[in-house]
Amino acid sequence: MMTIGLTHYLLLGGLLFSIGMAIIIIKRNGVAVLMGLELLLNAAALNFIAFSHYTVGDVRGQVVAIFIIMLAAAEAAVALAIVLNIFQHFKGIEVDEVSTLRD
Amino acid sequence: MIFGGTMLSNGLVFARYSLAEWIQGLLGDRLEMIPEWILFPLLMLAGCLVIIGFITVFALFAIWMERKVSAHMQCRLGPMEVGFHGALQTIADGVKLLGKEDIVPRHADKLLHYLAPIIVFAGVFPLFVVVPFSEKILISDINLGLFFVAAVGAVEVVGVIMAGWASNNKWSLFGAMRAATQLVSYEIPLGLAFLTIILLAGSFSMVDIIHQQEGWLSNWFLFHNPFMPIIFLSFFTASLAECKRAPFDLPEAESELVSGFHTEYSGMKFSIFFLAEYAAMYVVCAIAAVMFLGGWSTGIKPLEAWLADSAGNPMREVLSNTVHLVVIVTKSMFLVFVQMWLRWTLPRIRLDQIMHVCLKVLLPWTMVAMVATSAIELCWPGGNMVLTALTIVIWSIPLLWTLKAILDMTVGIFLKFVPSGR
Amino acid sequence: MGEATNVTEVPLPQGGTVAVKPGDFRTEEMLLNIGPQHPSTHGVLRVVVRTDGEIILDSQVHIGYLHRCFEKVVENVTWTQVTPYTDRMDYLASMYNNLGYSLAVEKLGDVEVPERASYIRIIIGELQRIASHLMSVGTYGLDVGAITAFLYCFRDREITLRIFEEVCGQRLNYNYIRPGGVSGDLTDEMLKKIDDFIDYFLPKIDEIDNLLSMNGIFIYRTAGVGILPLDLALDYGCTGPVLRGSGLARDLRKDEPYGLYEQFDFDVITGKGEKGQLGDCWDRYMIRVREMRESCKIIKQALAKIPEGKFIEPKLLKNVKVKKGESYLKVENPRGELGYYIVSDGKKGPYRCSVRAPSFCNIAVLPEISRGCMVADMVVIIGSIDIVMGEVDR
Amino acid sequence: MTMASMYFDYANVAVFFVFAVVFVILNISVISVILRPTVENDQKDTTYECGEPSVGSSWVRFDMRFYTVALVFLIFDVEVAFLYPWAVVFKDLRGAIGGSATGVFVFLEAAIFLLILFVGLIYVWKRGDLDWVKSSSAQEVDARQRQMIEAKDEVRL
Amino acid sequence: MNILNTLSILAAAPSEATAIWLPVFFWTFALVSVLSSLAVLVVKDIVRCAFLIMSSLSGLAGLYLLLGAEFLAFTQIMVYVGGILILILFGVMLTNREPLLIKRMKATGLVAPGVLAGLILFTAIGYSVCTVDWKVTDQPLPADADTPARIGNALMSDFILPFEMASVLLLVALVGAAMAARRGGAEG
Amino acid sequence: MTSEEILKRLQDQFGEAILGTDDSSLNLTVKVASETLLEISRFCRDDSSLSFDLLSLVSGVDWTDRIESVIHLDSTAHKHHLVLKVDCDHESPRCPSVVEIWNAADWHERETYDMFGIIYEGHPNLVRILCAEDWEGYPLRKDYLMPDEYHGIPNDFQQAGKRPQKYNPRG
Repeated sequence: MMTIGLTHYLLLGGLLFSIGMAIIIIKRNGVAVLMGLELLLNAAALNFIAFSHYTVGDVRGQVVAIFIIMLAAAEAAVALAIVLNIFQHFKGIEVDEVSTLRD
Repeated sequence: MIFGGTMLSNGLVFARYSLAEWIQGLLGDRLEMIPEWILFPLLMLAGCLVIIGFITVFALFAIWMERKVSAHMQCRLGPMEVGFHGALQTIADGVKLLGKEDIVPRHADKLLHYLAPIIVFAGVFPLFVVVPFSEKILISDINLGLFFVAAVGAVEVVGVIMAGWASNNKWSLFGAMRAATQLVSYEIPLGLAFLTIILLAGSFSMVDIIHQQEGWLSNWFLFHNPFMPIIFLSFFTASLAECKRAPFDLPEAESELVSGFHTEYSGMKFSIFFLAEYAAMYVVCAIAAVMFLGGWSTGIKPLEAWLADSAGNPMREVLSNTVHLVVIVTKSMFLVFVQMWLRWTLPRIRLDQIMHVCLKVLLPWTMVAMVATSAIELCWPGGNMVLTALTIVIWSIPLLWTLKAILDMTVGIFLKFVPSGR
Repeated sequence: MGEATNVTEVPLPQGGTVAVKPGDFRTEEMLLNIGPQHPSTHGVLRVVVRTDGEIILDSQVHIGYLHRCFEKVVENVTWTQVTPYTDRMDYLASMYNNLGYSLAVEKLGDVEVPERASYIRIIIGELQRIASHLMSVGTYGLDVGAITAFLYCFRDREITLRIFEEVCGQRLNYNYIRPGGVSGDLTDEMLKKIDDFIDYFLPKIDEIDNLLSMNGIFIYRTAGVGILPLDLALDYGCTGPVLRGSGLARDLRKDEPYGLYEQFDFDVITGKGEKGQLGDCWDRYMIRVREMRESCKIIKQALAKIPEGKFIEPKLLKNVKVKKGESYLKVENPRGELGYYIVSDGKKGPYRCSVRAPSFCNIAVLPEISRGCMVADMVVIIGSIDIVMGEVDR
Repeated sequence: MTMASMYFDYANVAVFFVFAVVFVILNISVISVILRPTVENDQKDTTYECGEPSVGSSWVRFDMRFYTVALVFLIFDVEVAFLYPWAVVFKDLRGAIGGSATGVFVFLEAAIFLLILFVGLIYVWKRGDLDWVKSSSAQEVDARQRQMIEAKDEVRL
Repeated sequence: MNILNTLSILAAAPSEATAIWLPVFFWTFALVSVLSSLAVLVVKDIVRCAFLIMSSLSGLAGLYLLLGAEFLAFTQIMVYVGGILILILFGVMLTNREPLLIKRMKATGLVAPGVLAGLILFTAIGYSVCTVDWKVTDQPLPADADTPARIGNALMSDFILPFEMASVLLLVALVGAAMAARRGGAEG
Repeated sequence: MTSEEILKRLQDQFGEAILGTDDSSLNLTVKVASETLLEISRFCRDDSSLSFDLLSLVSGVDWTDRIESVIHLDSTAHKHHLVLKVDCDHESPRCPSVVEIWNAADWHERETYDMFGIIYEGHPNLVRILCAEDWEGYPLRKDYLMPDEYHGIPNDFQQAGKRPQKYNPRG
């Protein structure tokens, strides 16, 4: 056990960001890609909060994180609606197939 | 055993403190040898045990009460065999359920099927952390109390969807989808009601909210302004829906969906769902009592003042805690009773109608009432006596009407026993 | 990926494959069994519904789970031995089954029925109608989730069952009305009990109205649901409350009076679409509630003028002589027109006995009126048709 | 409220959470296992479908309306989350007595916020996305029926 | 020593208990979120993926709590677990082509590049995080920090424009998503 | 309308197609040729003086040499009753279906098919309704014998000479 500091949170955020990126690259399903995206946003929010906690001692980072969560919700709503639309048009939500079938 | 004995001997009041004393008495001087980081989780665990004991006792009592209430509403006697008026019937049923075989359908997703009851229970049980019983008898007065309830209460949906999903049964999936839409959409009126209370109290904390309502009965938030009863009704309706109680019991509508999302659950897993439902029932009613009905406040100012004046008077403190415990539990139990009453009176409504009620009735009304309340709070900080009086007058009409109906009914029952000429 | 041509074979967990073609966006049809073991199918009815989410696209009714070859069995027994078998068809209105059969045999065999027996038949028959409607109304409450109304109805039905038990020693399968009369007399004490019951029961109907019929949620659930237009009802041969719910005042007790019904004064209740549309579930339900009042009216009148006399020719209890020929006779059962088509070759028992079971005809219309409803409505519609599987399957 | 005290509160929550999980697992997998029988039966493990073998798979694609409801919920959920901080400071900002300028400003902020979202709700409402069952040709059925009854009456006369 | 006194003392000041338990909680939450998001990479059943993401985000909520952002932690649970997850599940149920319980997502041909990209990204981030000397403040948050109130004050003063814009954005999201979903439905 | 009037109306309209009446029946019973059944039925329904709008029952009677298909009709407006009978061949009974005229005939015809084996030509879905779909034989025919077993369920009663076992609840 050691004292937990800013570096821990930043590394953790970086790790989650990388995993989210990997999910986006690897997964073919549109909904799964969306999940990866949520992870990216959350990793960013974690960094904001960690920074604001350790370097400023303020709640501004938290306010930004709230906006991130709000953005994530709006993004999820719209993205899923688009995914549904894509499904309607291409009878599938595999992202690579969809990109090749653009017309 | 010792724990139980201590608890009984000291009474339910100070249960947790007496436990601490008990540990102290047991260890004496050696107490300091125990590192704090072990001692504290232990103390918290003791709180858990008290609460799980409370939940169990409450569930036993509530189920018995539900049976008796329904039975007497339906001109029956209900359970009569096991114990005094069937008081031990629930225990017998519990033992039976414990011995029931656990059947998991062949094509079910076994892992999720197993996890679902855990999530449902774990989504309800932590809510008891913020449920206050009196100044001293509460696990923890979390700074963000009401928000905590709003957030953790949302977790249960996940378990319900998981249960319906993992069963690989059409009825379960129907139930899960219904549950998801219903629980999810009724969280909005619930959240708006929370907002209004937070707005009035200026705090999330349960204890703060109760302290704001101390004094005379007119201080209760229910009577704050004519819009508050709307908020209360909206909250109560939404809490019925959140507990999946009739007339909002669509997720488990037995005449339509057989048993809804827990169709494929048997034995102990099923009883966990059941336990969680009853625990949630108490939580929402207790929170409603805190939010609108002044929590543990008796509503009589001199009595409150007398009880609060406990300086150098330990017995007064004990008395005060006991009275407050009784008051808040009575308020909550009354609301629980109303829940049961509604369940045994009203038919079930349909899915589209449930959405209609939520999105087109409750949501706009609660929104308007919330904005109005904030405007009133802006104009008359701390409330206005005229408005309070107005509220009491306006809303006592339907209340008196209900009372009259109840009186008619009860008098009617008494008349029944009067031998008639025939 | 082109148009919807690529059908893929997807392995199922239970083995085998299922052909999957990329369906359209929002419609994914699912086949769902409602019944035979379902709380709301009132027996062993099985309805296979094709749904889109919760909305029913189409449904198919499967029956036969309770088939007991009534028509075959009675070809091998004597005329009087048939009545116990009729009991078991519509087990909620056994008296009426006995009555229909007895009337048909009496008509074919030219058997005289004592006047007192006719009165007893009317009293008992109407009491049976009340019992049957109470069951229907109560279980309908159960279908929409109002359990208390169900128990209230059962509490009152219990009294009628006790009366029946006292009259003929049975609570469900009475075998009471026989060709030529009834199997036992009604004593004055029993008549008094029936009278008391009617006095007790009339206010109870208001109680049911208050608790269930006029309940906002109940109306919300049933009004405007499962609308059965009159032409459709006639086309499918629906009768009884189902047909009257669609607005046609057809009641055999008035239209083609049997027994002594022409001497009684009562109203034929029809649906008026008060709460929703004409012919919806609420109308069908309400007909039953209101008919109970009419039945009480009839019983009151019958009790007032029941004559003294014999209740059956004793020799008729053994067997009836029936000449060669055939007859068809229908009576107004609580569920609709119960018809008995009896063919005799002059021997001891029926050569052929065919039954027009009202539930059998009424339930056939279910797919028509449940289209486009939700699964929850399906339950409500089945309940509003009020079927007894013993009668549907015979 | 200090950090330590906050941790103390939430440690309680954590303990409760862990306790709940352990309690359920204990019940399902330990106590009940000791007491309950396990009788293998092939029929018993089948999925319940009213006593008939399942027709088709339980794979079902649900209606779009579920999505719309969840959508409305999510948006309003976020909105409520945004308003919690506002609600808690409202009392402090509105000024001690009467409506101060800041108070009116804060009130209007939230009111506008709510109003904008209310517009969204009304939009979805008016478009009929919140309606579950589109009312079919119910009027038509009614008209047809009344016609039939009138025709009947004529025959009877 | 009276145990009740300890209780109040401990509740008031950072102590040995917090010092010992904090890292435990940190590592637990970190493990939960990292492991479940790693599992999302491996698991093929999309519904399980959704539940895993949920657990990952709940772990993050725990981390927010440890950072003193209690309000944010609950917002996270409320919006993500109670909202976005449900939306995602509905999305899954509306777009599946195969029986869901045997649904196996096919991976793209990009497994190796994906993993590689993730690793490289993490190395880069890790390197930069570890090399920079972050100026850590001595006073993280004032002792009487009432975060929700502070957030409220911030929203009502500095962030007033974003606050209002948020409602507009949510409105646009609601209308847009409803429209997109509706159009898909209508054409189906 | 009385029975005579109905009969007269039908005979006026169809003449030879009305094969006769069945006097042993207490209801007006008209025998018709199977070819003209549909035409007569439609007339019965549509003619305003007859207006048989309610089909009560479709049934069958096995007279060992022939099988009769019997249709009972009701008029809700005029409150009169009519029975139409069609004689069918005993070996391969066939009869036109009246489903297109009265939908009510659907289930009744299926049941009669199930019990007597009368093939109703033109019926949209002529499958067994009460018996299992793989049931053999037509139970209500006079020459029908119960099968000895069905899917492994033995038929105890027909084991020759054996009295039915006394019921013993304890096995």
